[in-house]
Amino acid sequence: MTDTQQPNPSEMAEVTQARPHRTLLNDAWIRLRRNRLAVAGAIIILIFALGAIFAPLITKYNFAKQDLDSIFLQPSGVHWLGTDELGRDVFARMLYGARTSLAVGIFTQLIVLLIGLPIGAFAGSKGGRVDNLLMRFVDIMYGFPDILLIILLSAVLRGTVFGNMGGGIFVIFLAIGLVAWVNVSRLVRGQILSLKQRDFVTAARAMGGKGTYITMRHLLPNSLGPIIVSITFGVPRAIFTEAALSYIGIGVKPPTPSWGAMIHDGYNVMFTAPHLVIVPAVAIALIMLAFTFLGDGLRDALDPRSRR
Amino acid sequence: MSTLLDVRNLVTRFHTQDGVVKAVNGASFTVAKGETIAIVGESGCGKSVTSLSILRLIAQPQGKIVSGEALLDGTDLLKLSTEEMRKIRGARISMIFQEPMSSLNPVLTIGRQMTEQLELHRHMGQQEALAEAINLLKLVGIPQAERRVKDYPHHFSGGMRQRVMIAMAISCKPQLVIADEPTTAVDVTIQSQLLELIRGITDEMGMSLILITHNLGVVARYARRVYVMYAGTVVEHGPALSVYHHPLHPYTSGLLASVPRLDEPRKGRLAPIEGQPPDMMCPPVGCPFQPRCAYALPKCLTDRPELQEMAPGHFTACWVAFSGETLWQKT
Amino acid sequence: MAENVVIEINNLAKYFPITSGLFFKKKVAEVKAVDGVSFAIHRGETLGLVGESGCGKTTVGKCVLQLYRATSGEVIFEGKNLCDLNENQLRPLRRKLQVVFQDPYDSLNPRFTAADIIGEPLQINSDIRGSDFDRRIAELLDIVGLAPYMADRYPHEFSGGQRQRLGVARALALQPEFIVCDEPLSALDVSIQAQIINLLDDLQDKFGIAYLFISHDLSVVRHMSDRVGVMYLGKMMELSERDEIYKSPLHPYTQALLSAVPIPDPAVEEKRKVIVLKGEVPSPINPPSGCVFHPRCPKAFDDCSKLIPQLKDAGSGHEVACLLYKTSWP
Amino acid sequence: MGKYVIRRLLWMVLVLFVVAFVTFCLMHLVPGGPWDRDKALPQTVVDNLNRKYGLDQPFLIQFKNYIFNAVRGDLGVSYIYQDRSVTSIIMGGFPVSATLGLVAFLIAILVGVPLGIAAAIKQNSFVDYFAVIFATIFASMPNFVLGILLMIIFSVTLHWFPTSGWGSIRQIIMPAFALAALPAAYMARISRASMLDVTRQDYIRTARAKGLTERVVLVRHILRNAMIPVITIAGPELAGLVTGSFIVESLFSVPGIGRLFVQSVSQRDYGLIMGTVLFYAFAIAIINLVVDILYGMIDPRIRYD
Repeated sequence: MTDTQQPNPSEMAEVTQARPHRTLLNDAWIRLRRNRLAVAGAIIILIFALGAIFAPLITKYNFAKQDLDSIFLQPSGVHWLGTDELGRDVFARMLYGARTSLAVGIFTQLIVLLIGLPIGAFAGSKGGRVDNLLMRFVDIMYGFPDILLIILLSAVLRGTVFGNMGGGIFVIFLAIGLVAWVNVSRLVRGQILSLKQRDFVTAARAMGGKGTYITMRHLLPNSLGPIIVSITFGVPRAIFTEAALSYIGIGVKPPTPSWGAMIHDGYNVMFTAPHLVIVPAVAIALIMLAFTFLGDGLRDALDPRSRR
Repeated sequence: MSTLLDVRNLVTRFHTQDGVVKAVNGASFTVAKGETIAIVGESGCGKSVTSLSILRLIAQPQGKIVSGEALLDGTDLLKLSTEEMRKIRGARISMIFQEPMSSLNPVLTIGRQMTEQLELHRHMGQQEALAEAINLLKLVGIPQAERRVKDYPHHFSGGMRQRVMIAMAISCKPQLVIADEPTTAVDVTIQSQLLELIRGITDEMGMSLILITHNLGVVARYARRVYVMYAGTVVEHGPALSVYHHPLHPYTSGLLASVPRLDEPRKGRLAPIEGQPPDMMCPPVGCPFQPRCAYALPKCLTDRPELQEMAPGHFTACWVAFSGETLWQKT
Repeated sequence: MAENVVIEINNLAKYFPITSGLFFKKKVAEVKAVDGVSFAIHRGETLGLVGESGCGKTTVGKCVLQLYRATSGEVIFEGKNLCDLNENQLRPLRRKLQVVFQDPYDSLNPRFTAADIIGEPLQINSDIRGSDFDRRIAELLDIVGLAPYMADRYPHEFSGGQRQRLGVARALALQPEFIVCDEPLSALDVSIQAQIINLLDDLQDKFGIAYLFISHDLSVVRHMSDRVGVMYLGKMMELSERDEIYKSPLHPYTQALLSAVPIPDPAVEEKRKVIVLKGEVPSPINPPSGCVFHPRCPKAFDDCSKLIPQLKDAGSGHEVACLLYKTSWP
Repeated sequence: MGKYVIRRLLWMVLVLFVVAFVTFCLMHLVPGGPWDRDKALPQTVVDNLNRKYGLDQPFLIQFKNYIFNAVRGDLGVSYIYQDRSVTSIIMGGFPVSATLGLVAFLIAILVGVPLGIAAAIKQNSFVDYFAVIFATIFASMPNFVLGILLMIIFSVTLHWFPTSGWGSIRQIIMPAFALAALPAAYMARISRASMLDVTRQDYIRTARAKGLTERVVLVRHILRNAMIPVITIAGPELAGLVTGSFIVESLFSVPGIGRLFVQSVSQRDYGLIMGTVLFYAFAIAIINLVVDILYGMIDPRIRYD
C-alpha cells in the first residue's frame, strides 16, 4: 500500500463533485449581485454619478445663473424642478450639487485611506511601544467632539492655500479626512493584530518572510473586506457632514452648489416654496440610503462568517 | 431489562443557504433502563444531531425532524406538545454538552443556573434549592461548594465547568442522561476524572446513559453496547465486545484499524480509511460507505442495506456481511 | 552519535510577561511556559513531545523555530546558537527548519491558491520561477498525494485532510532537514489522521527528515516517535527511547497519563486499573514549589514540595526528573 | 474598582489637557482675529482690547493663564457677547442641550430597543421586516434633513407643532424626534443582531435542555446577555446626543450650546470656542466613564484592574 503517493480515485471524485471553482472575492461578488437592495443602491449611486459627470449635457441651465424675472417658479416643463429665490434652476443646482456631494464622499475616503491605512498597518504590524503610543493618540482623538473639531479645522484651513481651491471644497475634504482617518486606522490595526495570530502568518515568518512582505502579501489583502465596508459606510457620513457644514453656512463657498447650502437657502422660504428644501433633502437621503444599502450588501458578501 | 428509550427511523434535515443537509437519515436505537450505550462516529456523522433531535433542541428554523419516533416509556416525544416536551427536558432526560466554555450562561452565577431547574422540576423554594445546589456541587467534587455557588462560570476551569454541567444534568434525577462528547474539550487526565464521575453517579442512581463520542477507547471503557454511525445512519450495533472483536461492517473495522493502540506492538504502518467522509448535502446512493469501501459489491452502489442481526444482538447494514464474507476481520 | 545531531536544545526557558495598566503596560507577573528544557534530535529521527494543554510543548516548538525568542537557553543548529542570531542572520537557516501546524483551516491563507501556498517558500527563499516553479509545485503535490490539477484551487475547496497535505507540502518545498509538527492531527477525524500519519512516515523514510512531533495523544506519539519526552507545567519530566518509556514509565505522571488513555478494546479495558489523578494542572503563573507535579502526585512525599528534581539518566539512557529515583536528587 | 476610577479620571485630565492645547493652537491658526468687523476698528482700539484680554502676551503664557483659570471653573470671557463669562453662557445653554439630548436618547432607547427585540423574536415576520426597513431608512437620514421634512409635514402642512422656539412640550417634540431617529435605528439594529447572536449560543441550548419555559429563557437568559452590546453603544450615543445636536438646535432655533458654537466659530470668538470644545470633551469623557462602570455591573466577566 503506497497510495499516499498517488491521489486515490475517491479523493479526486470528491473534488470534482465540489462546488465550482471560485476565489473568495468571486464568491463575494456573486453574493453581492444576489442582494437586491445592494444592487438597487449601486444603481442609485450610478445614476447620481452619471448625472453629476454629464450635468452640462443633461441640463442647459447654469447652476449659478440668476434670473430675477423668474423666481420661485413651480416645477414645470421648462424648469423641471422649478427655480429658487434668485431664479436659478433647481434641477441644475441639484445635479451640480451631486458633484459636490460625491466628490466629498469619495475624496474624504481617499484621504482617510491614505492616512489611516498606513498608520493602522504600521501600528498593527510593529506592535509594542509604537502601537501603544499610536493607540493612546487615537484615544485622545476620540476625546474630541468630532464635528466641532471638523468645524475648527475647516476654519483653520480656510486661511491656507487650500482655502480657495475648488470653491472651498478642498477644505472640506481635508477637514473631514483629517478627523475620520482614526476609525480606519483603528480598524486596520485590529484586523492586522488578529491576522498576525493566524498560523499562515506564522508559517510565512517561519520560512523567512520579511516584515513588509508579510504585511503586503498576507496581512493587508486579508483585511481588505472590512476596510472596503468601512470606506463604503464612510462615504455617506462624509456627505452628511458636508451637507451639515454647508447648511450652517461654513461649508463650500457660494456659488458652488451644495445640497446642504440649498437647504439653508430654502429654509427661510419653506412656507411659500417647500420644494426648495424638499429636493435637496430627498437627494441627500437617497444617496445616503444607497450607500448604506451597498455597504450592508458588501458586509454580508465579504463577511467570512457567512461562509460555513 | 425493560426498554426506556426506543428511537425508530429518525430523519432530521437542515435547510441552509447552500442546500438541504441530510444530517440524520433513519437512525434507530434503544436504551434499556439503567443501561449505558455509546454512539460512536466521526464529525458530521449525525450523532449529535440525533441526540438533540430526541430532546427537540435542534436549531430552529433551519433544522427539521422529518419523520421517525422517539418512544420514552412508550410515549412518542416527537408527537408531544411543546409544553409537554418542556416538562420532560431536564426532568426525565437531561444533557451534558461538549463545550464547557460556552455551555454555561456567563452572566448568571453557578448557583442560579442550578437552582432554576430545581425550582422548576422539583418545586423547591429558593433556600432549599440553593442548599441542594451546594450538595450537588459537593457530589461532583467541587471544593468549597458553599463559596463557589456564588461564582460566575468564568471563575471556573474547563474541567470544573464540566463538573457543574454534570451536577445540573443529574439534579432532577432524570431517567436518562445524554452526554454529547463530554470530554472532547478537556485533557486526558481530566477526561478520566469526568468519565469516572459520570459513570459512578449514573450507576448509583440507576440512570440510563447515552455516551456520544468519537473516541473508540472511551466507548470500550464505559459502554456495554455500542452503535456505530456513519453518514446519518447506524451502520452497525451490538455488544461492545462483539463489535470490537468481530466488526461486521468494514467502516467499524476500518476505524479500529486506523488508530494506533498502546497495548499492542507498534505497527509499521497504519491502515487508514481512504477518501473523505461524504458531503451530507448529496450523500452517496446505495450504501453510504460504498465510495470508501474496499470490499464494495455492485449491489452496494445501488441498494441501501438495512440493519440485520448477524450474531446474537449484533446487527449490521452491509451487503458484503450479509453474504457471509467478513474479509476485514482479523483471524 | 553526536555528529548526527540535527538540532540541540539546551536549558530552554520562555517566560511570557503578564502586563496590566490602563495607559502604559507594565509587567505584573510571568507565565513560565517553558522552564529549563533540554533535548537533542538526530538525523532522520522523530522526537515526540507529549503533555496536557498548558505544559509548554507548543511553546518549545515555537522557540526552536525562533518564532518566539527564548528568555534564556540555547538552540544549536549547524553549530550556531539560533537564539543569538538576528532575523537577517536567521533567514538563510530558516529554509532548513520548517513547521506543520495544528489547524489546517488557520494555517493556509484563504486568498492564496494551492500553488501560491506551496510555492511561497520557493518565492521567498529561491530563484526558482516559471516552468521550473510549476514543475516543482506539481512534484510537491504528487509527493503529498494530491493531483496536479488542484494547484489553482483555494483552501476552502479542500477537505481538512487535504489541507493538511498542503501544509505538509509547503513544509517540504525547501527540502528541510527538520520539521516541527505541532499537533498536526488533532483537528482531523480519526480515519483521516491515519492518512497523515502514514504520509509523515513515508516522507521521513524518503528524505531523512527529523521531526519534533508535538501531540497530546499518547498513542499517536508512540506510533510516530523514536524517542519521547513528557512535559508538565513547563518542565521535562521524563525523556527516553519510545519502547522504554511506554513499557516501563518511571515518572508517576507518565504512569498516570498512560493509564488515563482508554484502549479501544472492551476486553482489555475490563481488566485495567485506571490511575485517576486528583485536581487540575496548576497555574503556570504561580507554579508549585519543589516538583511542580507534587500536589497531584499519588506517590508524593515530604521532600517533593521542597526539592526540585533534576532530569537525569536513571539507567540505560532513560532520563527522569522525580525524587523517587536517586539520580534526580539535586 | 476605586483604583480603576481614579486612573480613568487621571487619564481624562490628560486627554482634556491635550484637547485644550490642540484647540488653543488651532484657534490661533484661524485667520483673522476677534476684532474683525465689517468696518475695521482703529489699531489703537484693537491694541487696547488685546491688552485687556491678554492677547498681546506670548502664546504659551496665554495658554498657561487659560488653563489656570479653567481649573478654577473660569473659562474666560466671550469676546462677542462682551463681558459675559463663557462659563455663564455655557451654563445657560447646557440645560437646554442636555434636556433635548436626554429626551432624544430616551426616545431612541424606548423605540429602538423594543423594536429590535421584537424583530429578533419574530424573525422573518412582518415586525422583523418593518424593523429592518425602519433601521435602514433612518440610519441614512441626516437629522437636519429629517427635521426639515418633519417641519414641512407637521408645521407647514398640518400646523400641529411650531417650527421653532423652546420652552413647551410641543416645541421639544420635533427636534427630539429628528435627533432620536438615527440612534433609534442604530439601537434597533444592534439589539436585533445581538438577540439573534445570543439565541444561537450554546448556553441558550443548555437553558432549553433544562426544560425552562420560553419566557424564562428569553427574560433570564437571552435578554440580559443581549443587552450588553446595546449598553456598549448607548454611552457614545448619549454623549453624541447631548453634545452633538447643534445643527438641529439651529434648525429649530433651540437656544442650546450647539447654536452658540456655530456663531462663535464664524465670529472667531476664541473664548467661547475653547469653552465649548472643552466642555463637550469633558461631558463625553464623563458619560463614557459612567457607562463603562455600568457595563461592568451587567457583565461579571469585566474586571477593573
